Amino acid sequence: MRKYSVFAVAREAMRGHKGWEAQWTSPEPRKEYDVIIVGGGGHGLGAAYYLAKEHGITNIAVIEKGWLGGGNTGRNTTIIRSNYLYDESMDIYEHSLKLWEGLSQDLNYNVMYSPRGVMMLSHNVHDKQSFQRHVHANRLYGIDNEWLTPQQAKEFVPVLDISASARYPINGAALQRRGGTARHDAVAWGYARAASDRGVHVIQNCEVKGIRRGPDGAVTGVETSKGFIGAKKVAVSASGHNSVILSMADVKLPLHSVPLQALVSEPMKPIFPCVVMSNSVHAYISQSDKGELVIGAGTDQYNSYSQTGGLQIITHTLDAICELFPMFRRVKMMRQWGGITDNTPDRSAIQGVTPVKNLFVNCGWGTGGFKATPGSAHLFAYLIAKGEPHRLAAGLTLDRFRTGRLIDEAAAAAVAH
Amino acid sequence: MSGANRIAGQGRLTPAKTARFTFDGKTIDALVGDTVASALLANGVHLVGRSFKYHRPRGILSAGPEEPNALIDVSRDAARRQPNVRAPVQEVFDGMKVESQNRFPSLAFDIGGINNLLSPFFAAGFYYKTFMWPKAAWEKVYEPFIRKAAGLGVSPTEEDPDHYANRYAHCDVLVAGAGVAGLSAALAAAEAGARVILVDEQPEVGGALHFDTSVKIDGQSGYDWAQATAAKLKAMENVTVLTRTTAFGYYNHNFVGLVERVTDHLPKPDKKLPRERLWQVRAKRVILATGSIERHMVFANNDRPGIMLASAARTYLNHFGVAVGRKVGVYTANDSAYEAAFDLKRAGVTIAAIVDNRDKPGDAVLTEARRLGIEVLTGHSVIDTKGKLRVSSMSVARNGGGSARSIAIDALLMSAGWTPSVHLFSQSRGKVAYDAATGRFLPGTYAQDCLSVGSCNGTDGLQATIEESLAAGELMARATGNEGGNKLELSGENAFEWTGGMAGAAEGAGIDTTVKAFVDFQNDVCAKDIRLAVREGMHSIEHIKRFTTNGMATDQGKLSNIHGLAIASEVLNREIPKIGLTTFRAPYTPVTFGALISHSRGDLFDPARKTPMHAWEEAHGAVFEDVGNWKRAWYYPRSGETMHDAVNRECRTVRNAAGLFDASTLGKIEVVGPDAAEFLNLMYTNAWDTLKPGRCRYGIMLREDGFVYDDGVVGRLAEDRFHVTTTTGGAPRVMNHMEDYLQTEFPHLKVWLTSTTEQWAVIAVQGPKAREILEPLVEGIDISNEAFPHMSVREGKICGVPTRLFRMSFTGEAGYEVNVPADYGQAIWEAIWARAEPLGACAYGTETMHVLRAEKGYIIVGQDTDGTVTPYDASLGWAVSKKKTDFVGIRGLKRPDLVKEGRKQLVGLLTKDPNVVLEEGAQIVADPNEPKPMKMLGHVTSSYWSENCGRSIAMALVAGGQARLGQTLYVPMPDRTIAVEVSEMVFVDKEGGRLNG
Amino acid sequence: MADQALRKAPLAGRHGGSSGARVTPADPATRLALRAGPDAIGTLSLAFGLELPQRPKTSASVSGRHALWLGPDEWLLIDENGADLMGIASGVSALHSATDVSHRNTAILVSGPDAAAAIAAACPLDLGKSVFPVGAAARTVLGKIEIVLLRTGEEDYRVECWRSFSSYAFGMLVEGAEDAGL
Amino acid sequence: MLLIYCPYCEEERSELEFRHGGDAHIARPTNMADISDEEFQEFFFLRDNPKGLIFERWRHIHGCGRFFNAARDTVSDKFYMSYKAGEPKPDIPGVTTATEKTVETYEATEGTAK
Repeated sequence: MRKYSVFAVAREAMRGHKGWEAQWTSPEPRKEYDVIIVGGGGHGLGAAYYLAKEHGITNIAVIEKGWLGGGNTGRNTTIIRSNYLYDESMDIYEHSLKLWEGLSQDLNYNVMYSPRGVMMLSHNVHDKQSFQRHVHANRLYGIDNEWLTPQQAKEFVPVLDISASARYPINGAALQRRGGTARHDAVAWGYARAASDRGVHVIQNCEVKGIRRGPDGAVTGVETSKGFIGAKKVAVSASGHNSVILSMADVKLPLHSVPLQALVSEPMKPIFPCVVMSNSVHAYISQSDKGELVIGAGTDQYNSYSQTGGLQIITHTLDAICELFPMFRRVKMMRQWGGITDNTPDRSAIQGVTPVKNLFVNCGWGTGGFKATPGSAHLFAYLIAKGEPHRLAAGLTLDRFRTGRLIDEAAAAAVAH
Repeated sequence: MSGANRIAGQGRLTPAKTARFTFDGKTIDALVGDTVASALLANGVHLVGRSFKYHRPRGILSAGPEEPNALIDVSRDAARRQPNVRAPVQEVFDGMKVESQNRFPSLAFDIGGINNLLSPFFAAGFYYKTFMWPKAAWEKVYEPFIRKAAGLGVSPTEEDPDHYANRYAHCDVLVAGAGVAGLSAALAAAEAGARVILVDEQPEVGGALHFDTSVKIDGQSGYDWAQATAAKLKAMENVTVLTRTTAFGYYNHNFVGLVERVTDHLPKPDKKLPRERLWQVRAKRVILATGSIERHMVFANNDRPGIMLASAARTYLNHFGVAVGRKVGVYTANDSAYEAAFDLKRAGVTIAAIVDNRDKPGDAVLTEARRLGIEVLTGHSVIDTKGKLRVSSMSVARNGGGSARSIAIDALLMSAGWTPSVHLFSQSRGKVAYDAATGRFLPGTYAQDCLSVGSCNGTDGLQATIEESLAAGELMARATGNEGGNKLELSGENAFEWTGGMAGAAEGAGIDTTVKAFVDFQNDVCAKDIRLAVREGMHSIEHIKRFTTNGMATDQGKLSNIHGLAIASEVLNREIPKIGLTTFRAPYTPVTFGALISHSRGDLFDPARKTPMHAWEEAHGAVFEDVGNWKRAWYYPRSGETMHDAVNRECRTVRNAAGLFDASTLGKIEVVGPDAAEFLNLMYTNAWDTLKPGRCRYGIMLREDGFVYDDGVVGRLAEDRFHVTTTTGGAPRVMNHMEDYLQTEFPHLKVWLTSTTEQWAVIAVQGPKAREILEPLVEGIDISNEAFPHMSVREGKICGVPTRLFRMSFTGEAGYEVNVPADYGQAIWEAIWARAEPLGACAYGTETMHVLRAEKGYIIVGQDTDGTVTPYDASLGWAVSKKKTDFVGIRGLKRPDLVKEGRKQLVGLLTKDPNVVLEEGAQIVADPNEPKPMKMLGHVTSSYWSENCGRSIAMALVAGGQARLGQTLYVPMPDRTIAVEVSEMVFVDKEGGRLNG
Repeated sequence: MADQALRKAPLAGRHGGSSGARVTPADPATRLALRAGPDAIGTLSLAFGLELPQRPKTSASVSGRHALWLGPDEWLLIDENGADLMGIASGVSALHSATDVSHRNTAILVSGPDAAAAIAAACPLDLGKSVFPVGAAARTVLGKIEIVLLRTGEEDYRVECWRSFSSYAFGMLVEGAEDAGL
Repeated sequence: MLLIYCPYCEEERSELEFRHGGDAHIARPTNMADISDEEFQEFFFLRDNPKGLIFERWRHIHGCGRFFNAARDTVSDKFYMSYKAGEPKPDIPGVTTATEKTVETYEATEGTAK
């Protein structure tokens, strides 16, 4: 595959960009693959890439019902951070953040990872206790996360209102400088291109209708809208729809799928330098390279696969945004949308084997799966290749719901993240 | 006066009513009723903005909200500034200030225009392929450059002084759009007696009748009929007509969001008026009469100022009386554009030529064009244009090749046909269907109780539209139970039926990869970009959209989507429906955050709950802290005291004399009924049937999974009546949790729950002098130690007011909690204070409460526990009944990981240096020299300077904590490592004798 | 023996609204959260001197005493004359639960031709004449809080809310009244 | 914003008055103390999370206060019916699975660029 570079762009500019080839090929499925990955989002495509790159497995198909990156990869607010509380979470998110830092170069695709900082606002004594617990835990783990005074926070985000007269005055903030954003579509496309280059089949518009198992109970392949495709291993990473896919193999998961909404404003000149989150007033906001304010709203309360939600979720979020940043009341919402997130009871992901042999699952990333993309994909590839979880993902296995070993980030992530 | 291009006798504005505003500092004379666009055009101003990426000069393309180019910054004053306003939508008012955007230093000379020259490098998606090295340069160099160049307007920087309003509304029939179709439908529904809401985004009803002067309805001009009909509807009690109101979002179950622009057109609005009003409408039925939007033609350099939609030019002429040029060309693939030429010609404008991409236009328009002496070039295309800041000529060539002819023009009108506005239909989750015969997406399968009528439904022809709309209005009214009215009839006639239309690049857009034939004007997406996207493997329309940004500008693809799709279809050689359509998302046009939040700002952002004693606390200098929605007195600093000083004093005073504390925010639930004790047995780990009336007990509530959910003291007032208290933050969820079990798991129990949190003001009187303070005030209760021991409750009176008096303590001192009906709270507090103060007592706040309870090792659920802590972890195993066979959490508690060795347990921590106060949240390790990542044993949950102990104290969750008593552990901080000893949690009065003092 | 302490209502001294909708704090009243099964309704009705309503969204009123249906076994009793409702309830032996909530709630009166529109600024309930006639009552929401709404006349509504939310409710109703009266 | 029929109030009311209560018809074991870890996991954590027909609990928390059950399609978000707590799970004739496509799909990618 032709390498992307400034020189390639210049050369193509001279000849009307006629020389670019397809970023990934769209072949007809083979009869059988070593590995079928269900779900063509960042996690699934990434897992295919790392399987090919690090585990020498290239006879892989990534099967996607719609279009690549059309699920939550292309619908989220692109926040990246690793300042989680529990060891299991820090393991995976910090692993992921380290991969983000070199991802553009690794994929030869500019995913626009931009470490502009993620700031979490503290509004009361309880917030402060909780955030400082994070800050200290992160520091001893080796993750950057620092406590800022309100004045320091305002220096970093000049539009912040730190006056004491606010309904919920700011009494400090936690800042992870390495946190930031990336371009979501580019992540899917970059992985698809790099995987395709290593021989992985990327098959779109192919819906899984069933999971076939052999006499010994192990998976033998998947029934799809393009017919049966055999596979030695099947790995499911279909955010939002994991329960539906896994139920085809009679595996029940501790998940519920709910719509998560987000919105963007009209584009404006740069005014907002980083990502700001506030758990207490339920808001998170950043500004995209195009100039849109990107605002994450909450989840609707009921199970739904509809990719839409109620207006009250949007207005509630904007209440908080405008309370924190009153100058934005005249800014306009340009587009709102929803994605389907699958959520676990402890708001931590599940990655591991299932009761069905050679069937693997990566699910439950809830409202925060984008930031985990490279790390999750990398460790999922390890799991698929070795049949057992990598040390850094060992905490994410399904059995914790039986034993009670929950990774309860729920309290820390009361607001969608 | 109001512009050189205003044609006398044309348009509907009143020449005597003038308004004046500035555009980039230059004064513009306008008429009341003008939009910024019509006023600028009247004054010959075509150059209005710059495009997003290439900074190309842009003019006014449309006469409606689909405008992608003419975006302006409008301000009334410094704080009332709105970026990204569509010039054809903004009505002028005297004194308004309009600025162009996205240009530096000026609109006519914009340095960013260099991007246009560099555009070969800036092909779609180029940034994915470069800017990767050196690694740090993306964030530090490339990205800031891109961000600065992108964006359009400048964000407001001051708080918006305007206010906004909200109205929930309900109706039988909501009609969106008040053109011929919407008015007819609304009329029929209203006559039948239905509750009708009719909305239209324009200042006046009429829709396309604004420009289409050839229409006659019931013998009147269409526009006059529309105004008369609206007047008739407004006079009906069952009808609400809202103009300047956009139906922006169609949500689940016929919930439609409208935004009404109330003051943006007024020179001096009444301060009481909201700037905008959000309407949240629940309609039993919805009729969509949203019309259609004219498409532009895609050809080389189709974006110069002066090039606009044909219907827009008609609007400017017929409604505003403005000629958009003096020598005007027309480029079309549709009959409708001919009528623009006819109207302009009749108004005295020269029509240079009508260039028709089709070989065979409609006969009627062709005949009329000839009659008017207009040159028509059929089977021709405009293959290029010239003109730097305004179009000056067009190159025309016969389709299929041949030499080009240049025709001088000062405006070019174009029409590629009409795109039905199915946005709201699609938002309602209806499925559109592609009509290959007419090349349109039309409403297919409905998902909600709605109907589309008129041109948004693909209905062509005036009479057909009227009949369809009347029928729909009546049908929807009948369906919602309205019996009145007679069948309505209306007759309409118009001069021409329109045929034709095309989608995609016309000839001259060129397969040439250097030609800029714009599909999406604002985002500078050209036909070649879409072809490039397909070449790079982007075969889904969503990929094409995201790769090229086609349709992602502020107009959200109203003009560009169909063209983009058609170009992709051509390159991929697949039919349009096989490529799909991007999803229509709300809002139809952008909506201000202010309107969406409406009243939720300032005091109405979130209720600030205050206790009955708040005013006293405020008057006595309390500093407040937010706890949930509550404002709680945090500490009471005296003159010159720091928080630390105040808390130390309060802590000393309570233990040495007494203190008054406002505990009103604690949740309270009255549990009443013969099975009350049995119910509580199930809800709490403790046993309640053994509790005698008049006694209290501390209870632990678990979730089913065995983790601590809430705690509180429960008093038994009678056999069948309990007074339950909860944490402040936990009150609503505990109530819901209890109701859930009562209603759905234990419905056989005869017991009822009532929240009484706010019935009672609660005054805690704590300390060795507590009894002395209260004794003379209390009537009917013997509060002596013998008659009223620790953990008792009695009902009686205090200062003549009924009270539930608790003997209980969260300080470790002898103490009482005086519950009185809330309206009496402040008076009783003052009465107690009048006795307490002379005895040396103080008022204390939540911080002192926290310190005092920590000195006694009492936990705070949510601070010392975090949803992963069992009662055993918190040393509260004694409160878990061993005899009960069931309670919520009984099974969860026994799961393998909850009974495992080494769980984190709550213990005390004493720093080796007694003067060092640990930071709450600090992490604890066994080996301070271990490299990162370090093994963390737990964290500090509570930590204070204890004035009473003369040292710091702390509580912590530590792995295997109980087994570590006496061990030395370490708390590594950024600047030092603090050594601590694991201890018991009780730091003061370990024997508990003071409780009974 | 101490003197009877001074009673201080949460909205004392507040007033507002517009010519179309006046917003005023109601006088103190006694209130009862009453819960009972169907068997006790007759006895309780007799004791309270009004027929406890059994249809959703209805109420019964007799000379300043109101019984509002809140749920299938739940009523809010309000006595504007301050009668001892707990005392009455304690005399009824039929199985029920009565809890004094006189001070938990406070009430705001909204009156005038635009009263319904004022309330509709923050209340999603359909207040149309046919579905919410005089006498209709319901627990519902007003912006971010819960209220109980009683229509006492063609142009008159009583809004009951918990006392710590009353300032918010009052502010919201005043804004609604100002906008509705324009 | 949904419009939800409350079987106790006997009318449709705004979602703002309701709180979702998770899956319906999951009975708490009467022998709670004695069930196995697996049974506890099944009872407390594992859910069908169906795409299509779901039976779910709602509480009319800001209305009559009652918990009740509803049958709804999780794809269209349309309610089939609501019914009182304690009533048996109803049959929803002819409904078991998803009724419409849920993601933005396009039909085929076989065609190649010219």
